[in-house]
This record gives sequence, C-alpha cells and structure tokens, in this order.
Amino acid sequence: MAASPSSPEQNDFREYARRWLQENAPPPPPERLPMSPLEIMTVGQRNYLQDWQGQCHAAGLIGCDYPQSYGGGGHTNFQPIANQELGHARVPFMINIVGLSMAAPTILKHGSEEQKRRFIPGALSGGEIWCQGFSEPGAGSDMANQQTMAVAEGDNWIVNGHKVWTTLGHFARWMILIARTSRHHKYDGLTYFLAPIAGHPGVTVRPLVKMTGESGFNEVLFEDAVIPDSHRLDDIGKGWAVAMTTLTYERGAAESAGGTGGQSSDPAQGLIELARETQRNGLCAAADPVTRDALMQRVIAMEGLRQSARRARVPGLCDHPMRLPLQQKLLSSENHQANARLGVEIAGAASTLYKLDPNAPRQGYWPLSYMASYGNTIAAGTNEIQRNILGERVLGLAKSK
Amino acid sequence: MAASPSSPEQNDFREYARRWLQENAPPPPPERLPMSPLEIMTVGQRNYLQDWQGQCHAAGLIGCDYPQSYGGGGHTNFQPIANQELGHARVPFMINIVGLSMAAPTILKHGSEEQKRRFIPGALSGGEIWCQGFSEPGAGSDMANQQTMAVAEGDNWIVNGHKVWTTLGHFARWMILIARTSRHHKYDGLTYFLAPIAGHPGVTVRPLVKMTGESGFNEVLFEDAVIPDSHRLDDIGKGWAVAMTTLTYERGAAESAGGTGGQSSDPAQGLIELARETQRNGLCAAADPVTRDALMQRVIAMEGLRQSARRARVPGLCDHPMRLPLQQKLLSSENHQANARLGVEIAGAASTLYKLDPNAPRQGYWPLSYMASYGNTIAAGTNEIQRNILGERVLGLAKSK
Amino acid sequence: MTSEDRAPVDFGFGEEEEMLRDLARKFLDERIPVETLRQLVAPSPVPVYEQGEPPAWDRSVWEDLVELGWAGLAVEEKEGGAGVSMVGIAALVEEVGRHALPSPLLACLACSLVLRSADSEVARRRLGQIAQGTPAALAITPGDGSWEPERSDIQARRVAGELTLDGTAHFVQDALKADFFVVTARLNDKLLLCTLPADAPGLSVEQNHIHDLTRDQATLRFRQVRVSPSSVVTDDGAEVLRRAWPSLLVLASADLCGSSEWQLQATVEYAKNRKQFDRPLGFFQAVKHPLVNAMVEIDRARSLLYHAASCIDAASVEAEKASRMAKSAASDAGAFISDRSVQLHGGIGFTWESDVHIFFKRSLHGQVLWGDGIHHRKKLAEILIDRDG
Amino acid sequence: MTSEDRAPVDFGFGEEEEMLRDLARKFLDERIPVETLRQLVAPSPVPVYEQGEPPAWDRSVWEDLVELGWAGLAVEEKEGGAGVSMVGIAALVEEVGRHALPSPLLACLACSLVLRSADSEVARRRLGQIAQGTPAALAITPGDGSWEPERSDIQARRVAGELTLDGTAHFVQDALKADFFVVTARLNDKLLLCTLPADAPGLSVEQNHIHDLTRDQATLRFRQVRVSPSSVVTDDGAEVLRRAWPSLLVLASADLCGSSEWQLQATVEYAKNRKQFDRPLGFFQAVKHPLVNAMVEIDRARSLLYHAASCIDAASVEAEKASRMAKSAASDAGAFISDRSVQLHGGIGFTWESDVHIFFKRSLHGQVLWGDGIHHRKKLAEILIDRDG
Repeated sequence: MAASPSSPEQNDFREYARRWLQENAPPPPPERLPMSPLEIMTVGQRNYLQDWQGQCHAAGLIGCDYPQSYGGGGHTNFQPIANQELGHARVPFMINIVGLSMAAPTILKHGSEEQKRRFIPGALSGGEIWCQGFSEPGAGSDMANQQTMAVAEGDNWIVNGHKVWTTLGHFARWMILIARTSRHHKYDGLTYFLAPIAGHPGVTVRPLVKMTGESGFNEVLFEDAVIPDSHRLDDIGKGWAVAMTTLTYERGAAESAGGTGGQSSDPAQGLIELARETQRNGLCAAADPVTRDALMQRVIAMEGLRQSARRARVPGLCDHPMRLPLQQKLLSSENHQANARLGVEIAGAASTLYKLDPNAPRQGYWPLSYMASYGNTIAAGTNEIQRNILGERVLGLAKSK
Repeated sequence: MAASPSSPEQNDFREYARRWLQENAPPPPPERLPMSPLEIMTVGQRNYLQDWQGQCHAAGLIGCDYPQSYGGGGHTNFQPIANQELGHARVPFMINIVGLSMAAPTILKHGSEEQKRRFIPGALSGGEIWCQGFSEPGAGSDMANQQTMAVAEGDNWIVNGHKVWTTLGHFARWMILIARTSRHHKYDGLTYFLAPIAGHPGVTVRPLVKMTGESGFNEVLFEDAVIPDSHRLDDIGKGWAVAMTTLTYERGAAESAGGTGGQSSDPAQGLIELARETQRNGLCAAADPVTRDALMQRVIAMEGLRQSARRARVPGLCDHPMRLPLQQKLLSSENHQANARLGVEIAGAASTLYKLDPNAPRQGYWPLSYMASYGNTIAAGTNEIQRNILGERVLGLAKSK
Repeated sequence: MTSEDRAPVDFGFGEEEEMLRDLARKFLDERIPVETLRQLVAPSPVPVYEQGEPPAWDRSVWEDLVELGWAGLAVEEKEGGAGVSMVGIAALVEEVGRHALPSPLLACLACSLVLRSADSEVARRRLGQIAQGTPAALAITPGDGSWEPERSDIQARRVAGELTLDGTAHFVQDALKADFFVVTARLNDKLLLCTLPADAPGLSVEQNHIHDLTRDQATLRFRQVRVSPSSVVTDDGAEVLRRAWPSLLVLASADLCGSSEWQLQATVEYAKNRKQFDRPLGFFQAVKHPLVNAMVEIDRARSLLYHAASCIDAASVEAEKASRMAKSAASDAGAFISDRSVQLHGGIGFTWESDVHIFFKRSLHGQVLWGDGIHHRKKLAEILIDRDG
Repeated sequence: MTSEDRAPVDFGFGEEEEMLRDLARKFLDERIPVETLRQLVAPSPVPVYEQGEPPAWDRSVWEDLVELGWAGLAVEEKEGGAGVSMVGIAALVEEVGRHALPSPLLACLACSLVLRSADSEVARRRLGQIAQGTPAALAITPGDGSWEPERSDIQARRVAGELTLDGTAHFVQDALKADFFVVTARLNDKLLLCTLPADAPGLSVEQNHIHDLTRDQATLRFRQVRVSPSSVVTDDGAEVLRRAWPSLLVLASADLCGSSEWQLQATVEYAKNRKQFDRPLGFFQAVKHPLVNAMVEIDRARSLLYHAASCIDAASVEAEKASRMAKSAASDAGAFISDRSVQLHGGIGFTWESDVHIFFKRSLHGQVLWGDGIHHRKKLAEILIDRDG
C-alpha cells in the first residue's frame, strides 16, 4: 500500500522533455506576443507560434498520449509531464488552443477512423488551426438555442447562420460547429460538424474588438456554405451530447488532452513575484499580511484545481462521474479572473498603466488579463449557466429554466 | 450652507438622558440575562426587563417622538439621541422589541384614533408585550401564502390557524397577526389584526427550541379564537400593505421608531475589544493585519447602515423612496451574522466554549450570537426573498416566482 | 463609533445643493449622453491604445462648465468662487462620475481643496485663477505606490536664495489638461507646497499610457526647475495636505459612486429587456441578486460619502475616519458592480462597441486612486484600534 | 507549485483503500444513521448545555470499531495494527465525519500518528495498546490560542532523578473518553513527549462546556504529576510533532470534508422536496447556485486532502504545504456549507429538532481545530513567499 513513484519511462520522459526544452528554446519573437492565444492578431505572431507548436509536436511534447496513427506519441500520462516542463521552461504557449483542447479530444471520442486520421494530426502539430462555433448573437447563455441551420442536400449540408466569439477564426482552417438540423427538437435537433473555414465559399470571417482594445476573436457568417456529410461528427441529432464532450475537455481537462503549456502555467507564482517587486506605501507588497493571505487563497485554489483534475481520474474518489469534469470550465475561468484581479490590486497605482507604458508591471499583464478574463466567464455558456448545469446534472436539483 | 448643529433642545435632551442613565442604571439582574429579547426564557428575566423599560419610558427615553396623547414625549428626533445614550450607557435592552419596532409604528400609521390610544402606550412602556404572527409552518419564505383563516361572524372574526417563529409569544399580551379573509385573492385576501394572546380562549402558545438550545420563540395555535372587529387594523384586504409598513419599520428604522437601545448597540466596538483580549498564536489578535482588515470591514458596514438610516430621511438623496428602507432587514440581519461570525473567528479555539464555561469569552456571546443570527436571516421573509423584493420593487426587475 | 453631534441630521443637503445637483444632471445629460461620450473617447482603440494619443475631452463642455461656475465650486465667494459645501460638491461630482465626464474638473476641485486649506496669499491668487477656469492638477504622489501625501520624490534646494526642484511626481491626474500644477517637494525636513506653470523650464510632462479613456495621467520630471517666491504656497505642505486629504477622498468616492450607479442602472436596463430561455434576464436570481447586492454596496458607499462630506463641512474630527470609510466602501462597490456589469451583459458587454467598458475602466482607475479599500482600512485600523477611535 | 514526482497519480487510492472506505460507510450507515445520532447526542438541550453532562457516545459502537481494527489503522502491523496508508485513513475519516460519529477514534488516530513518528520502545508499546482499543487523547495545546505544537504550558522538572509535570494542557479533544494521554511539556530547552494514565495522581481532567454535541473537550491540570521513565517517549517532542503535524491536519480535514458532504447532501435533498411558490426550492438560483458553490469548495478541499495524504504516504517534502492547504480549504468549505445548510433549510433548520445543527456545531468545532484557514494560510505564506517554496 506504499506510494508508487512515477514509472521509469515517465522519469526518463521528464528528463528528455526538460533537456529538449533547454536546448530548443525558441528565438525571441519578431514582434510582441499577446498574453494568450485569444489575442493573436497578426500573421507574424501566428507564423512564429505555429512554427513553435510544430517543433514541440515533432519533438514528442504535444499529443504524447494520442495513438501514433493519429499523429500522437502513443504513450500514457506523458502529457501532464510535458505540460509541467513546458510551464517550467517558460516557453511560448501553444497557438492551436481550440484544436488541442477541444477538437482533438472530441474527434478522438466521437469521430470515425477516417476523421481521426484526417483531422487529429493537424490539430496536434498546429498545422491546421481550429476555431469554435458554439456561440450565436441571439443565443445568449442558452447554448441549445442555436439558430444556424444545416439542411441536407444529397451528400452535403447547406449551412446558413451567424457565429460569434470565434477565437482564432481569422486564422482557422476548421471550425467545430454546432448547427440545427431540425426545428422540431431543441436538443435533439442539433448536429456537430467539422466545418471548413479559411477560403471556403459562403464563409465570411469578421474580426471583433474586445473591451481591452484587442482583437483575436471574430464573427463568422455562413451563407449557403456547403459542408460534405463526411464532415459530420457522430450521428445527426447528437450534436448536444458531442458538444458536452467538447466542453468537458476544455481547459482543465486539457492537461491530459493535448497540452496548452507555456508561460502562464503557474499564475500563483507570477502573483508572488509581482508582490515581491511591488512597493505599497514604501513597503514590499509581499510583506503585507493581507496581501499574503489573498495570495495564499489563490495558491490554494489553483492547487485545488490541479488536484481535482488528478482526482477526476480516480473513480473510487468521485461520487458522481460528472461532478469534477463539469466544474472545470467554471473554476478555471473564475480562478483566472480572481488571479488577474488580485494582480491588479497588488500592482495598485501601476495597474492604471496600459501595456505600452514602459512602467507597466509585466507589460500590463494583470489589468489586461483581468479584462480578458470575462471572455472565459461569459463564452461557451456563461458561468451562471455552468452553475445551473452542475446543480441540475450533478446535484439533481430542479431545472431553473 | 454651513452645517447646522443640533438644536439646543436636542443638546439639552442628550445631556438629560446621559445624566438620567448615569443616575438610574438598574441593579444587576437577579439571573443571567440573554443576549437579546429573542431568548428571554424565564419570568424573572421578563419582570426585570419589563420594569426597566417602564422606567425608561417614564423618564422619557422611550417613545420620545410619539404624540403625548399616545403615551409619547411629543418631540421630534429625540429618539435617535436617546438610543445613542442608551447604547453608550450599556444598560439592558428593551424587552418589548416587537411592540416598539413593529406594532407601535404600524398602529401609528394605520390605526384608528381609538386603536392608537388603546395600544401604543402599553407598547412603549412595555406594560403590554407584543409578538408577531407573520410566519406559518407551510408558508416558507412566501409570506403572502398565509393559511390562517379569519371568518367574519357578526362583529367578530373567527380565527383558525398555526403561526411559528413567535418571539416572546409566551409572554405576549398581543400579536400583530396577518390572516386570510379571502381565498380568492392571494395578496388582497389578507387582513391585519391586533390579536389578543395571553389567556385568550382558543389560543395556545407552545415554546420551540432553537439550535442553540435556547427557547424564546414559539408556535401559536388559533382554534376558533374570537377577535372583535374593533381589533382589525386598516381595511379588510389591506393586510399585505400594512405588513409592508411593519417590515419597513423593523430593525434599522426602529432607530427612529421607539428605540431598542442597550448593550449591543455597537457590535464593532465589541469585536475590537474581543480582538484586544484574544491571543492568537501568542500574539494579540488586534495586532494581526488580516484580523484588522476584517474588523474594519465590519466597522464600515455598521457605520454604512447607520448613515443609510440617516440618508433615508433626506428625500433629495434617495432616488427611490423604498430603496433604503427595504434594505434594512436584509442588512441588519446579515451584518449581525457577519459580526458574530467574525467574533467566532477571532475567539478561535475559545469559540468552542458554551456560555456556561468559565473561560468562554464574553460568556460565549459570539458563537451563540452567530447561531441565533440565522433567526433574523430566515424569519419574516428569508433574505433570499428580501433580495427578490428589492430587485422587483426597487430595481423593477421581473418577478422571480 | 462616530459622533454626529456637530453634523446636521440631513447632512446639510438642502435646497441649494439639490438644485445644483439637478442642474448638473440635466446639463450633463444633454451635453454628454453616453452615445456622445463613446464617440468622443472610444471611436476606435487605435488612437489611444496603439498610437498613444491622449484621451479626448470636449473643451466646449469645459468652457460651459466654467461659465456655470463649477471650476470655482470649492473656491470661497470672496476669491471669486461659488463656495459650495462639500456635501454639494459630492452631489455634483456624483453626476460627473455618472457621466464619466472627461474634463479637468476633478483636478481643479482637488487643487482648490488643497489650496483652500493653505490659507495663504499665493493660494488665494491661484484659487481665483482656478475659479476663472484655469485648469490645474495635483502633483503630489511619489513612486513607491503610496497615495498618502506625506512623501515626495522631488527634492527642493535653496541655493543663493533661489529655489529649485529636482525629481519626479508620479500618477498626476489629468496633467495634460492643466495649465499649472500644485506640487509638493522635500525641503530640508519640511514639505514645500508650490505652484508651477505647465510650461516651466526644466519641467517635462510625460504622458502615461493608461486604460482609462476618460482621464489622462502623467509623470512629471523636474530638472532644476526654478520656483519663484510668488509660487510658494507654504512650507508646511504636510499639514495642509493632511487637512485637505478627507476632501480629496470625498471627490474620488463621489466619482466612484456616480459611475457605479450608472453601471447598476445600465445593467438593470439590460436585464429588463434582454430575454433568455424566454424570460427577461432579471427573472433569474443569478442576475437579480447580484444586482441587489451591488445596489446595497453602492448605497452603503453613498451614505458614507455624505457622512464624510458633512463631517468636513462641520469641521468634525470624524472627517478623516469617515472619508476613509467612504473611499473603502466606494472602491469596493465600484469593483463589484464593474465586475457584474460586464458579466451580466454577456457577450456584448465584453466588446469595444458596448458602453460598459468605458465605465469599467474609469471605475478601475478610481478604485485605486488616492488608495484602495485595503489601504484605507489599514489606516482606519490605526485610528480605531491603536488610537482607540 | 508542488511537485508530484514521488506521489502516485491515483493518490495510492487502490482497491484496499476503497474496500475499507466502503465497509466503513456501510457500518456507520447501519450503526449510527442520523436519527440514531440525534437521539444519542441531542434528545434535549438540557443535559449537555444546562446540566453540563459530557456529550453522549455509544461504547458498543466503539467496541465494534475496535473489533474491526479501526483503532489500529495508523499502527504498523508489527505493533498489532492495520498499517493503513494515510490515504486510506483519510477516506475512512471522511465517513466518520459524514456520520458525525462521537467516539475516541480521531483522538486514537491522532495519538497513533504522533507516537508512530517517535519510533521509540515506549511509543511502540503505547501503539500496541491503542490498536487493542485503549482510548488515548493528545494533550499538546497551550492556552495562548496557538494550535501549533511547538509550545507547552506544562513545565517538566527533573529533581533527584524523578520527573514531575506542573501546568495546564488546553483544548484536549475527547479527553473524557481517554484512558491515557500523550502529553508535551517543556524540559529545559527541549519538548518532552510522554504518556500518562488518565487517573495519574495530581492530574485533573476538567470538562469544558462546548457547543459540539459529538465530541468532548477538556482542560488538563497537572500538579506535581510524576512521570515514570517507562512513560517518556522522547525528549525531542518538537521534531516528532513537526513530523506528525501534516497527518493531524489530514485527520481534521477529512472529518470536515465528510461532515460538509453530509450537510451538502442533506440540503440538496431538502431543496428537491420542499416546495415554495409552487416550485421545488432547488429551482431557485438563490438556492441552487450557493449549493453548487458549496460543492465546488468541498471538492477543492477533498482533492487537496487526498493530495496531502498521498504526500505523507510518499514521505514527500510537499506534505506540510499540502496539508496546510487541505486544512485551510476544508475549514473554509465547512464554514460555507454550514452557513448555507441552516439558511436554506429555512425555519426548520434553525430548530433543535432538525439534524442540521448537530453537523453545524461539529463543523464549527472542526474549522478551528488545529488551526483555521487564516492560520494555515499564514504559515503557508512563510514557506511559499519567505522561503520560496
């Protein structure tokens, strides 16, 4: 009953990953990189990051736990190790966030053999960038209220509709798309597609500007766009269930599903560093007990999230199979927000400074990250809706709608 | 436009009140007094407190702002001064809390001349103790869902029903009672009565025990109890509106409506004293910055409540006439709870001790007060319902029911 | 915990104050409704955020404000101002915050309140200029993250009867709109308070890039800047600022209360009109209850604001405590409604097109200005716990 | 922030641990369902609260637990125990908390974990006694509000080869159920760790009046109490307690996680069945969302709990940090669900008749036991900020 340490293979892999990252750290970017994949605005940024993900994939640090036939490494539980090392190495993040954390795991679970072979390798290597088409302007938080229609015509689907919040849409080759294939059933009338975007006839991508002044997300219009039936994922009418898989893997679970490692892997450490560098009324913020307590609350919340992701994989310690997975989106987004908010508070007067100001702490990361964090607490089902889902599906309480 | 100080009359009155309280502080009680009127259990406690309220009333410190014809002092804005001085003097509280803070102001607003002359003097002097009959076992938070029926029979009403949460019911001469006089209208089917309790045929009072192990509240059963129509307050079917008056005056507004002064008038000061006396890991809790921040949050919340009561009387600074009054119940109960909770946290290990333990800080006030505080956040419309009311009546949001 | 003996029960908010406030609301509603504001300060993120242009403001609005006498609100009548009570100023500044007005008004009020507490000939002359519409800004903040005005990163030296300043003033609010600055500098063991024209030789005004689109902020660098004797307000600047400090906190709190109320009402309107799951958003308690909580926090801050202002008017010793309470409550209320205003607006609240972010950023700036909630609670604890009230 | 290199991915929670936990749940469900518990500890408030009787416990349940080997869970097999991993113990103690079991079990586990880390002959003898069912309790807490075990208010003196104790041990948990105590005392500049029978001459056990109906607590007064050489465990008690400390925090956290989960589920059941405004309570987001928030907090605490336990099993240097995180999270989760469980039960939750208060009080006691959330965050900050992890 003694604790079993990591396997020798895992130890070797960690050693390998660490060495590789030391030896292959990328050159400085040609232009300033954004905080996260959500704000990639220029082709220069894209090329640089796409190249870096490709190298990591080729080195076996991304997709480690996917089968080799789909471009993966064929290992088990290597990805969390790779992610830890990517985090420690403070290298750039992976650009293909939607591909890695949403598309690939969903296709692995619901796709046909052909679909897996066609789509997963490009998602892992970053060669094909993915975006997500779950949100619509009229749908609000009610994700099941999709109005984008897909009508069957021979072996094709004719798609018309309007998607918003489309992160990376301006660079995307593919979109994971939920569309309505029947008006008669709210949930059972939805079907999931792997929709072509870049250069596809009938598809228009328009950038939107966030409250931070940055772009990176878009609206996407479908006007009689043709999608072959071979790009349908799982059965007609199963779109809601497939989308639930996607949302389950998003973020937290991404740890085991492709890796989004990079510089922001330990925000609590970043906050502690900020506090060490910041003077508040002539004293170091890291010496202020009220700030220290707030920092430790953040440390505990972040560690709790990591340990919950670990516990989610131990069935004997989970009363309800969806109890932890369904918390991930809620908690990762609110933790991110709370971390950033604390960063703003610690930075104090200097939090007023925008990233171009030379005195902005960490290039203005904290206030920008704080504002950007609302993207995550709002998109893909607001956190209010996430709480409904948890209350209803896990606790069994009556529906609030 | 310079600030006008208190009037000379008010200054004189403050001086008088202070001196009277110095010279007339009551003797030590014959037995341990409870924390508040909500836990008065014995006849000895009642007699002592009733006597004290009578003296204060006779001295002109209670009911100062009521007309003399109803047993009051006939002044304006003397009561807040009396309450401040009662608070500073740390004398016992007023026993007739329901009479002072709910019954008297409601009767003053809605009663006939006869009713005012009959009922207000006894409420002010404490000679006639009042209880409240707004809550029923099946009604939950839905106060309009009253099931107690009053049926007209000649000049009388025949009342049948079951009231709970009846603080002081076991000593009460009168109850402010809402009963249903029509099944056809939910709100307009309610009527407000001044119901005889002690010794009245058809009325049974049964004590209930709270989670603290203390009694002081009751259930009251009406079985064909006869109430003369002269004890009806305002019109038939106006019960809901009258009850809203009662709830508006409850607590916070009580400051201007009769006074419930006494030892707990400045809980924030009590918390600071507790922190000064408490060691945490060998250090004074009052020197711990995290505790200090929490204490100041409480100080600010309490001062905010006092200043809001003041602002509520300046129409030019109130956008909506009910915006501040409707917050009083919510805020006073939640402040009380948060204060008590902080007291528990500061007391630390010693918070485990019950009031009979000789080492319990301040006779176990904080944990007992914390548990008792749920009475206020639950009774008379849970605070969840209070938030609905504020959202709907003040902000104009859609009804949540 | 406080005594109200000296301050009037109605905070001294009388007819005159109410009329002033109502006029302000009407004027600002007409001249800078939110659509106008958005077109003015946020037509596109590029000019301010990428090209570093100063945030826009409407000089014609400012000229009309001066005409209305607002620049001299805190200047005594005998110096050419309106001599309005602090309670009246608080009420007017609430309206300024509610409209997120970009203007030198708050900086002018702040300077007036500091100069007024100095009671010197130089101060009176400057007060007269402000009342006539000459914009001024306060340059009193050091770079160590302290908002308390006891320190300065500027060194004054007196050499051969000539006074010169060297050093830096940080976080100077609305500096780019100012014609002159009110500056503190260390002079031996005293704190010198003086005024300097914005174009004084040796003084450079470096614009900060900031998030807030409705103010500007700058770093002022002093290199052997000469101060003429007629510009020295006092060498007891520490005491002058200590006396004026509560009123600066009242200004900042009032601005926050106003912007918070706008955020609350805008979000309430959205929750009334927007439907989800076939019901208005406001039906859902996850929307309704946070809005009620925000209202409660805003009301707490407003009540403490008027209490603080009335304590200042009554020259009460409670003023410092009351103003720290007000700023702590106003900062926290601002943070809470800012958060919920974006979240409950959903996707639209997160976009540049929405008005919400303009107020979000003004509030975020205001929450920290002159010290955030934690800071003021810390100072309050020193009074209430260590000095026993 | 932590390294998991040495601890297994599945926390080492294997079949054996799962079987132990499931058996525990079944046994406790049968022997002490909540109705039985209420009749046992809360038939009326009078005996415990007014007459000061010790809270009741069921000795026959305890005898059966001993029979099942629970008393020796933390005792190595070679000393007659079951030698279960800390992860297994955490899982079992969660069940104990979920049933609010009144028994000497937690005190016995705590004593075992301390004695086990001492590795002396005396310790081994005592461990064997505990495994056989002799109840013991830890008397290591001074009166200054400190839960950290470095200090003691008991002075040991060695006079003519004879060791005697004078002083007081405070907040001794389940002391009235114990046959012997594990005691710390100052001896010169060392911390002596010894054991003493509950009826040792000169030792008086003064029951505390406490709120919790499912434990007892006492103050132990020592007046020239003689300690025989065969009772001295070690004179390096400070180091022994430092090593055992994370495991004591795991016990307290596990008990809190269990009681919190009971409170959550009981409130969820109530919200499913109780109707208001013609809908089940749980329809309302003001009920649903706080319950979800409680679930999230409980899950955070549970995940940190098993992380801490697995770090102890792996003898990882992370154990101290992990256990302080677990206790902080478990205390805060306990406070939150305790609050909501009473509030959302409405009137009935506030009465003595309800089961809710029994768990509320056990949780309130547990939140502070061995240090509350603020305390452990303070200690954690010393590691992560001052010592850099």
